[in-house]
Amino acid sequence: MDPENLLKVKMGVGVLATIGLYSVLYRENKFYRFWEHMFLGLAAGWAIVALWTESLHDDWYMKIVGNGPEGTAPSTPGYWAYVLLLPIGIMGYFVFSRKHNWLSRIPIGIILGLWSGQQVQVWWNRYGPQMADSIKPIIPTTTGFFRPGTNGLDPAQAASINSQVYVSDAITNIIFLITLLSAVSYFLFSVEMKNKFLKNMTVLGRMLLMVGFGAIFGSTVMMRFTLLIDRMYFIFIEFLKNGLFGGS
Amino acid sequence: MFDINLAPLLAQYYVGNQYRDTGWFGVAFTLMIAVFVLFNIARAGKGKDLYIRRIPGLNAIDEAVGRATEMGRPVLMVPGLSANVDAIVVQALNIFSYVSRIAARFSNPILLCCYNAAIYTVAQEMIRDVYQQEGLGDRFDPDSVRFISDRQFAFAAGVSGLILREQTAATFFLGDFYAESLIFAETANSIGAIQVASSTQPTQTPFFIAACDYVLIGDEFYAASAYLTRAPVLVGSLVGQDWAKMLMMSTVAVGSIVGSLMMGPFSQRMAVEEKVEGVWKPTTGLDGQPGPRPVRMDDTGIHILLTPSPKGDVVVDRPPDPDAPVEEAAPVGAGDGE
Amino acid sequence: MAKVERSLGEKLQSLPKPVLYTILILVTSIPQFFPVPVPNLPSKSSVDVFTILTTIPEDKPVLIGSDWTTSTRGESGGLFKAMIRILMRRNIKFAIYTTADPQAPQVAKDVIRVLNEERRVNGQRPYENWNDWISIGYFANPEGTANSINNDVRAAFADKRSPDAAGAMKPVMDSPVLAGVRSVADFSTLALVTASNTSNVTIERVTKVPLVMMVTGVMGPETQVYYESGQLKGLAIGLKGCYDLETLMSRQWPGKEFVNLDNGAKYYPTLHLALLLLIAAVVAGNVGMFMTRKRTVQRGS
Amino acid sequence: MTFLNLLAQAETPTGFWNAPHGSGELWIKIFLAFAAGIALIFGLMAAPARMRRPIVSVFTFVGGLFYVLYYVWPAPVDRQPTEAPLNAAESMGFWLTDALPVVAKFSNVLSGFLLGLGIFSLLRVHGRRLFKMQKDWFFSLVLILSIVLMVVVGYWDWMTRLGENSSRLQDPAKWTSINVARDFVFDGMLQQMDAAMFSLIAFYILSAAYRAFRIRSIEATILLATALIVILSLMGAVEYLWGQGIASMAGYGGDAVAMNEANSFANNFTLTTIRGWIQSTVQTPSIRAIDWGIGIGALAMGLRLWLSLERTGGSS
Repeated sequence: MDPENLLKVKMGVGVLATIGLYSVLYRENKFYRFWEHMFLGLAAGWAIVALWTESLHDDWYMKIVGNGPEGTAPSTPGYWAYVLLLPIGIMGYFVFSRKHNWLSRIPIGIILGLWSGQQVQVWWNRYGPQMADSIKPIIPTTTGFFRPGTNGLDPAQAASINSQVYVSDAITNIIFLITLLSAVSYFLFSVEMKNKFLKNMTVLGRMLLMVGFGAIFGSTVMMRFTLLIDRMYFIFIEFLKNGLFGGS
Repeated sequence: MFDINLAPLLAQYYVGNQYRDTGWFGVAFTLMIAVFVLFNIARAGKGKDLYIRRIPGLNAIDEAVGRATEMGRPVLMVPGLSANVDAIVVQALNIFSYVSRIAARFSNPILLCCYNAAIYTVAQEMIRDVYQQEGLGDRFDPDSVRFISDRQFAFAAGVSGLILREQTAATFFLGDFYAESLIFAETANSIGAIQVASSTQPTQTPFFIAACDYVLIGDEFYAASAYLTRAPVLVGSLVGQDWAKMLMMSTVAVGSIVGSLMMGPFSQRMAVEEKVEGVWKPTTGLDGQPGPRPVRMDDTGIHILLTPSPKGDVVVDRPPDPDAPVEEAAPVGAGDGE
Repeated sequence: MAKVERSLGEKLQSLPKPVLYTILILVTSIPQFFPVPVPNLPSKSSVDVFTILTTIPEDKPVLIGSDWTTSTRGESGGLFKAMIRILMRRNIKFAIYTTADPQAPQVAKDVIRVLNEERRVNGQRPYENWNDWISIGYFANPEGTANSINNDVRAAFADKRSPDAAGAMKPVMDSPVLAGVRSVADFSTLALVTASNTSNVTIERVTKVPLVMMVTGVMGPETQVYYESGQLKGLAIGLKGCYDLETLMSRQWPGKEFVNLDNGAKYYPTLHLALLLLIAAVVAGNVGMFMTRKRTVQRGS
Repeated sequence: MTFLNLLAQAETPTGFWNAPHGSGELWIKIFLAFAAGIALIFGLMAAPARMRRPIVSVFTFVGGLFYVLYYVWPAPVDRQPTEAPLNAAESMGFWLTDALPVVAKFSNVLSGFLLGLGIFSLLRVHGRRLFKMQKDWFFSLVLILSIVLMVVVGYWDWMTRLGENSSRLQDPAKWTSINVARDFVFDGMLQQMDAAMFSLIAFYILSAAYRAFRIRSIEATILLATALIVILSLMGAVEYLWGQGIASMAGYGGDAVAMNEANSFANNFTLTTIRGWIQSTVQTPSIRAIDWGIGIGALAMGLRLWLSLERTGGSS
């Protein structure tokens, strides 16, 4: 089959699959079930392929046997110790054995151990800068209320304006801090909120969290719709308009 | 402004990259949190009874499972889409073993969908454990814990297919969820299942809030198993976590107040020297000439502590490594492809 | 089953899903046949991305993380194209790696092939693989990779191979693109186009090089946090970010020979209608609720 | 320090930990190592029940220890690839830095080995359905066939791309039928289904918003209001018109740009500014708060798992 038609067929199948999966919106039906199972099958098949081609082959097998010389790269020796990972992996397969299923906890244990260690390692990189950034000036350095714009001013003037903390900035920062602190205090579980102030604080925290969630919802909607639009572009423009009814 | 810098005290060069300038603070802070957690675990271990606030979503679990039993329909659980087994998965599975314990007692069918084989392995093991502890080992159907797919949207398609076909009465989505969260939630909602959900991805929480009956926000998820089991270790650790959060809160609060005062209330205080790459240098004024400039937040002690700026051009001479490979100059230009 | 006459309010509150869905399909498909230009004010974070891409030195390569595939081409694809177009116009060499999906490298290559074709048509020099740009390939473990890139980029890329100009497999570090790269700091910037949370992974671990990110609308808010805290130098979010970049590009390169408007311009108008539909639906629901509420109150009194 | 010496630029000296590519010595070492591993399994099978938890704990601890050490152990300052460590402490630091890229791969390789269990689970569920001809057996057949199809096509295609071919086959014009087949199955079907499923969310967002966004409680109202503001600000046209409106009110003849240049106070009321303010003043800290909680939670849980303080599994 010549590439032109092949491409059309390929797109056609894509469109069919899309419609099939969309059909679940109306209700679960055989057509959906067909594509769902094909999807699962292909995905599982691909997982098997990718396991070797994308991961084990380079990260494990080639390490054990090493490379021959390639281009400017001299041959690299094999590091046999990697092979020890295989028996450890095999232990996982004891999970179905009544007697030795505990062995399956060993590979899992190692994976969990590595993960846990990483948490300790990355925690500060992630949260240190966030704390530093959360420290904001909450007292104005001037009595001016709003920060004037700096367009068309000479650098020195602009710099001096930017170095100031205006009343509005201070208020903004205070709101920022209140949000942060009250929201965090909402997540204090072991502190009994007998005190009225603390109680209100956590309630406020929850409210402010909702503002955050609202904003997230808003900006997520954009992407979701974009993807749908892109799908529709694929079906109607790429496949129907340009594909089947050839171009223009 | 005072200089918090251990480097001069310890030998300048061998102190280690991560400790140079104020780098040590981060390590100290992390270790401090570790100490908080471990200390409180020990404390709780001594039988000290510690308080935990009520978490609404969790009281719903029994109700949800109960309802499933009445309807004789299965309970569906998904421990999230973590790429590999991690604490989030284990945490979710801890909650799920609580769920399936109740389900087992009512001999209610369960369905646990796993995103990858490693998760499947753990889940298989944990859930069978539950049934055996309940003395119902024979009632456990290995196929009630399933590997669906390790491809995000294939997984989504498979799970929503299951939800619709099995007509699950209660669904639990706890763990690491991404875009697919809403697919699950809306599908389950369309057949009127009771849903308890939580995602460790803040970005997904609003969708669960929109579509589910009960949502665990943020680390209510981590508090869950402590709340359910009241196991001393978990409760203690939870208290430790609270201490850690309070430490972070106070760091920020104190930092802001002190910093603001240093910048000067209603008038700009001037700084004459600033810390650049770990050493104090005279400042340049706003006009670009050497001279005092207004104090900035990053001149303040706490800020300096939080953001190390180690000296860039440190040179350490070491003996050449006898068995190190000799670096060839990497050939420049398109290689002579033989 | 007996049909009960329902008030308008109740109807508004319970529009059947199939109806909503059908309307959505119509709204998102029909307008695509009639593209119209939309006015736009680029947001600050996108402007920062553009400024960085247009001001980085020509002699230093850019390290690009391309963590997206076909399923998010709507947003990520547009952002990626915009960035590559800018780099190509400035003759900046770039190296692409990915930690998200084994397919990502191929997807990226395809885009570059298309863009090269486009350049050839417009009489510009096509970008040569190996000499002008190189694909380092896929790394299975995001965390570890980010760590080792930051720690020793040569070691991280050491066992990756790529065909050179003559088609012989060579270690990627031999490529002219990466010549003189000793540490990750030798890249002018690390630009990450991602549809997943590899953004966090990278921010947490890569600290030695300025970071610029182009994320999907979903990751936007989460990543915004790091832009605010200065850990990111620039951030383009979703289709808006994409359209922002395209707008800025057409200001910078008004020439006929430059293709500036792409996904952003194609989809942005339709997005408006879809969003309007959402708002309309929400409003309808609430109006309905209030109408029924009123009635019950009247009955009560 | 030859172990883990991964710089591919130069001939790596061989030692105890490695052996030349393709040499008999290497294969013997590999075989011995594997045999030792199997022996280890049998050894563990014989382990008494009370020893089991400690054994697992040890493995877990060692796993975590590496990263913790990597974090706290002084990392060598200004290290050059050709330099030898100055003292014992530093050689440890060197070793940790060298080991990182290697250890980083362990968890993926290990979980990779477990994939078989997942596939086994799939085949058991669907195989049974197929052979017992239960309801929907046909779809199980579809599933199993697609697995086979993808595996065959995928591997075959991969084989054709090994070595020098890989560069040639980057150009679709040179593809053989198997490459085309793989492209068809993978790009034409799998990827398309991904995209389809992903875009499905748009529909659900619409119905969820329609159902849930009712002004019932204060919380719901707040959520709704902010969502609307953000959505509006993402609509370039609306944002633009809004800007014009503000500008004309502020007396700049509806020219938002002029208003901006004139540093008007009214600039604070453009949609972008308002959204920006909400995002940086309320959204950022609230997400950050959640993030902190989760981060601490993960750290604490990490500690508990690493030190095996918590009995994973269904023990209450």
